[in-house]
Amino acid sequence: MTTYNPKTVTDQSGSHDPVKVKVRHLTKAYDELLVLNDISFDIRKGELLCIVGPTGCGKTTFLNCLTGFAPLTSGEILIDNEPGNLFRHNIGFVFQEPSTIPWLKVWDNVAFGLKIKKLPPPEVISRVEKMLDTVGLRRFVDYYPRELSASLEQRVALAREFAVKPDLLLMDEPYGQMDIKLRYYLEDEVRRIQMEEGTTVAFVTHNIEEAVYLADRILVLSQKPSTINEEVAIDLPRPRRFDAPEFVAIRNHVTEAIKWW
Amino acid sequence: MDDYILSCQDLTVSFKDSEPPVLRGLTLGVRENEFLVILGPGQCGKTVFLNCLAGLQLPTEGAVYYRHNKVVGPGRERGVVFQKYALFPWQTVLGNVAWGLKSQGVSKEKRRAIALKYIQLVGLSGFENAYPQTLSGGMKQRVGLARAYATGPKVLLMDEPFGALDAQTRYAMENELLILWEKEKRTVIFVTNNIEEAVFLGDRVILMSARPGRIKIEREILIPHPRSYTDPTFLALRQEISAETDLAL
Amino acid sequence: MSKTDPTSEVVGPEILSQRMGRGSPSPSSIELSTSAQLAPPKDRGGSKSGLLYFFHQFLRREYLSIISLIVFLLAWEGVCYFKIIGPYQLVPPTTVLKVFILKLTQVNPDGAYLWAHALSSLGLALLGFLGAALIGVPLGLFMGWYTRLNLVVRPIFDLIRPIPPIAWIPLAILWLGIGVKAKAYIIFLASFVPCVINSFTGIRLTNPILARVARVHGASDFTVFLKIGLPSAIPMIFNGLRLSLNAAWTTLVAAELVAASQGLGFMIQMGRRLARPDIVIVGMLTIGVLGALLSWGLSKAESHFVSSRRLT
Amino acid sequence: MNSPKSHPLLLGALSLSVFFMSWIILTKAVGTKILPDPFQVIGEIIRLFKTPLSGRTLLEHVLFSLRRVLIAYGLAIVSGLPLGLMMGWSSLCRKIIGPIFEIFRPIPPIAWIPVAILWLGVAEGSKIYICYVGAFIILALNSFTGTRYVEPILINCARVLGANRKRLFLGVAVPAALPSIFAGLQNGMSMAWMCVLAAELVGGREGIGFIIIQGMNLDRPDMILAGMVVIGLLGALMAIVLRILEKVLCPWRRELV
Repeated sequence: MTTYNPKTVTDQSGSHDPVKVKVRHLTKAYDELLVLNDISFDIRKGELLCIVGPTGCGKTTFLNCLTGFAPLTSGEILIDNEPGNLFRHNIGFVFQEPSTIPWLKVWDNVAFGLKIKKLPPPEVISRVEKMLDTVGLRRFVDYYPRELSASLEQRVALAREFAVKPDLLLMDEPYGQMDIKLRYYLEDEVRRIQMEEGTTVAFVTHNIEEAVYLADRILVLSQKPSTINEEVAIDLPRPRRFDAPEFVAIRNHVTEAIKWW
Repeated sequence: MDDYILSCQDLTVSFKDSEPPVLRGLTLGVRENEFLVILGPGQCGKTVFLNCLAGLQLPTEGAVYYRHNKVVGPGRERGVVFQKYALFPWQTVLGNVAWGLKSQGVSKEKRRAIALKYIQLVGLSGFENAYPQTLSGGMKQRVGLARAYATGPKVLLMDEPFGALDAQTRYAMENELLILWEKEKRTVIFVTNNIEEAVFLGDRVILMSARPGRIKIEREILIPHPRSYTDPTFLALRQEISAETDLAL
Repeated sequence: MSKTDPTSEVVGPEILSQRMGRGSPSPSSIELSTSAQLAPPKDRGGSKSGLLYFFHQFLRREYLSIISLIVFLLAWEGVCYFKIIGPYQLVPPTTVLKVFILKLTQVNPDGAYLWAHALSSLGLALLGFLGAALIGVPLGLFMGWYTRLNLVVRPIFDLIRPIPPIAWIPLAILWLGIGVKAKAYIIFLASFVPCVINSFTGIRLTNPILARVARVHGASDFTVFLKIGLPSAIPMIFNGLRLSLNAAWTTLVAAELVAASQGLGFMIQMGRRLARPDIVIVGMLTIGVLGALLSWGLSKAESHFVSSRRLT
Repeated sequence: MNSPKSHPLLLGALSLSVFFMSWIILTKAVGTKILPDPFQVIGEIIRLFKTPLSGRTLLEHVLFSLRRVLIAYGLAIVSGLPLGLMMGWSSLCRKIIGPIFEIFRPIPPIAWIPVAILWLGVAEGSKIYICYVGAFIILALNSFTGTRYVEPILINCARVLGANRKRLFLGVAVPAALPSIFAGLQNGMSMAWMCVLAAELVGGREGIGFIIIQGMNLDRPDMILAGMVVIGLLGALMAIVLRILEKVLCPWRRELV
């Protein structure tokens, strides 16, 4: 088996890639509990960054800080070199929990973000229709989310976030409830949308195989209070094969880096 | 069907006459101390099948046999671990684990001793007097395992026990389940929709198809324990089974 | 073994049937679980003797309810017929029916037709109820959404809440006389409290994730309130309205008992004074039926508003 | 909802003082004959404590009302809870008792007052009966829904663990229904409390309801308000007692909010 020698990532400033998100000395504590401890890193424009770490290490907290749902204790997060502002930045967020809106049918759920952004109706219709085909929800437009299975429901949430064509897409364990085959398909789909639209993606996951398959770079967080254990740049060619020795080597390496049991 | 501990013959279940049956003509035997995994997409009738084996659901046609006896209801020789934990919220961990023993008329001290033994075995010592809703998902399912083990069943039926846990907790629980199983050998029938989990755990994997539910393929898994998720044989087998599933799971 | 799979097969028939829905358990599924052992499957004739089986089937039949009702009415009739309870205390159902029909066209002994009493009561109850709903629901919603408002209004609200609305009757009569105003005021008070509390709880139960879904796309706080908070609260709002309507109806009867010159409460009070149990019972049953009709109407309105398929 | 923490206690105190201030100002505007100010109300409560009204002090009136409520409540618990549990558990009971129950359910308990007086006279009997009807219906209904809608998976689980039908009922259905039963106990208590008031308003020579109706007859709003304040305090007190009782009897719900 090939052993993997991690390259040290020194390129903090991002000399040629403009930076989308700049995180500096981010610290977040809930009362006495320190969750994130002085974290600094960049997310480059058009990059797909996976964030992995042990259970309860504050991955979700990080995303919540990024959107401003949770106020920072100290440090700063800049999006496009200014403090994050949900009214100005076009952000998409796929939540881990079921996040479809129970009183709207599938079609209206997918259109929800577009309508909030007050896009012209013809544009809303065309984008929703396109998204429905992309995630394979065409047959279910007239269903309410609670009539669907968990994995279908999550696809509705995905479609809703993809539809707004965000510059910054945050995904919190989006495929946790799905099985391999569907996950493969949706992983490829995220990748495709990211390439087409030049979206910057921050992808939080527990699944290391998924992280290695998707990421341009993996950020490994440590146990609470979290710091960055390691940054792993992945330059395997695509489409990646999960049984290729290099792939398996990186996967094992990241698993070791998390070392949580 | 002689050497099978639990078997079913032409099992068919339909709820409404107008719809195709949920299960059609399932015939299957489980050997003693075997770890059998039943793999299938959502809504393929796995849970209904497990309920039939448990005796909670009576088949429309066909029958389930424990050794040579027809199953007509739940029985002490078959324990169940439920997907949604199904712990009694008004009982402590100890009370939950000892619950089934009380029905068997075991004396109070003995109940306590047995329950404590299994609580310790699943690594929950110190939480005996906690109420379930204060525990995390993984811990709840440990209680579920201990409770099923405590009544001393010969066959353990597990209905997607780790389905609601996150990936890392699931890996840990899978490992612990195998350790427990090595220590206290039982026949296990484990239902899941996760291919990786199926290949990791099972001696034999049965893939079901949906509507009507029936057996699609069957694979013996001969990789020795402890298995590695990244072993090439493991990945190949996973891919092979994945290729057989035609639906989004 | 590349992971790029064809997409044609991806969509599966994965709709959950109602039976396995993730909402609250439907009654039928419980029936299945609590008495599944008793419900024999189609081909299990051999395991239970035929007679037992039929006896069981007989017991499961719905007509049991009808038999039970008939027995109840017969017993009532019998108790009166054999004078176990005297005619000045209880009249048999047949008499109740007779008096009911008579009262539709006759003003004696209490001075108005039955339907006039009913209309006057209904009008008053609805007036107070609608007033309470129009003010109470928005107040509850805003209190739930804007924490500051809650902090200000809550103490006053909690101060007044433990006083049963009926206790206001004397004060209201003293202030506003025995006319419509006093009663409308009391009914308003009675139905106001459940409206506020339920709307408040309803909007507090808004799933924070859904609020975030809207906020992440740049929705203002008020937009989130309108698009997420309000729809989330609707089931609870209707719950509150149902309780309000009940309270309005109960309080109205109480107010009419204490002081009134018309209305169903007045009618049964007159019946009592004149020692006419027939009038009292007809009045009571009318009150019951109208109350049930009102809640039924509200449920209809609710199902018009909230799709039953929505679940939660 | 993430607004910076403004001092909740301060705001509450502020709003309460504004409330009492406006009450006093209102009194100044309309005169004490119509709306007495808070001090007068307190004074009236003290006066009623010392000076008997129709032969009884305030405390005795309170005890009268309390006695009626507690007797009726006790009877309702003894009869309503078992009935509800039986209806929830056995479909046979449900089918036989259900329809009769449905006839009486929509009739507000207060509408029973005239009939109760016809049957049992204006004395204690009729008042206790009315409170009983009010509490009974709520208790029966809540214990019914509690047992009827037990999560099926818990029942299945208990069956797998070898529970017989008796243990299914006592060991699963009843504890699972306890939260609902406690909600019923709370609502039933406030209903009984309201009913005793109504009964005392309509007829009677003792009890708190009598005090406030007497206040109306004597044109003494301060007396009415004094009665209302006492009623409010008692109602709140009983709710607290029940809540403590629930915490003691359902320890597993303590950790919940």
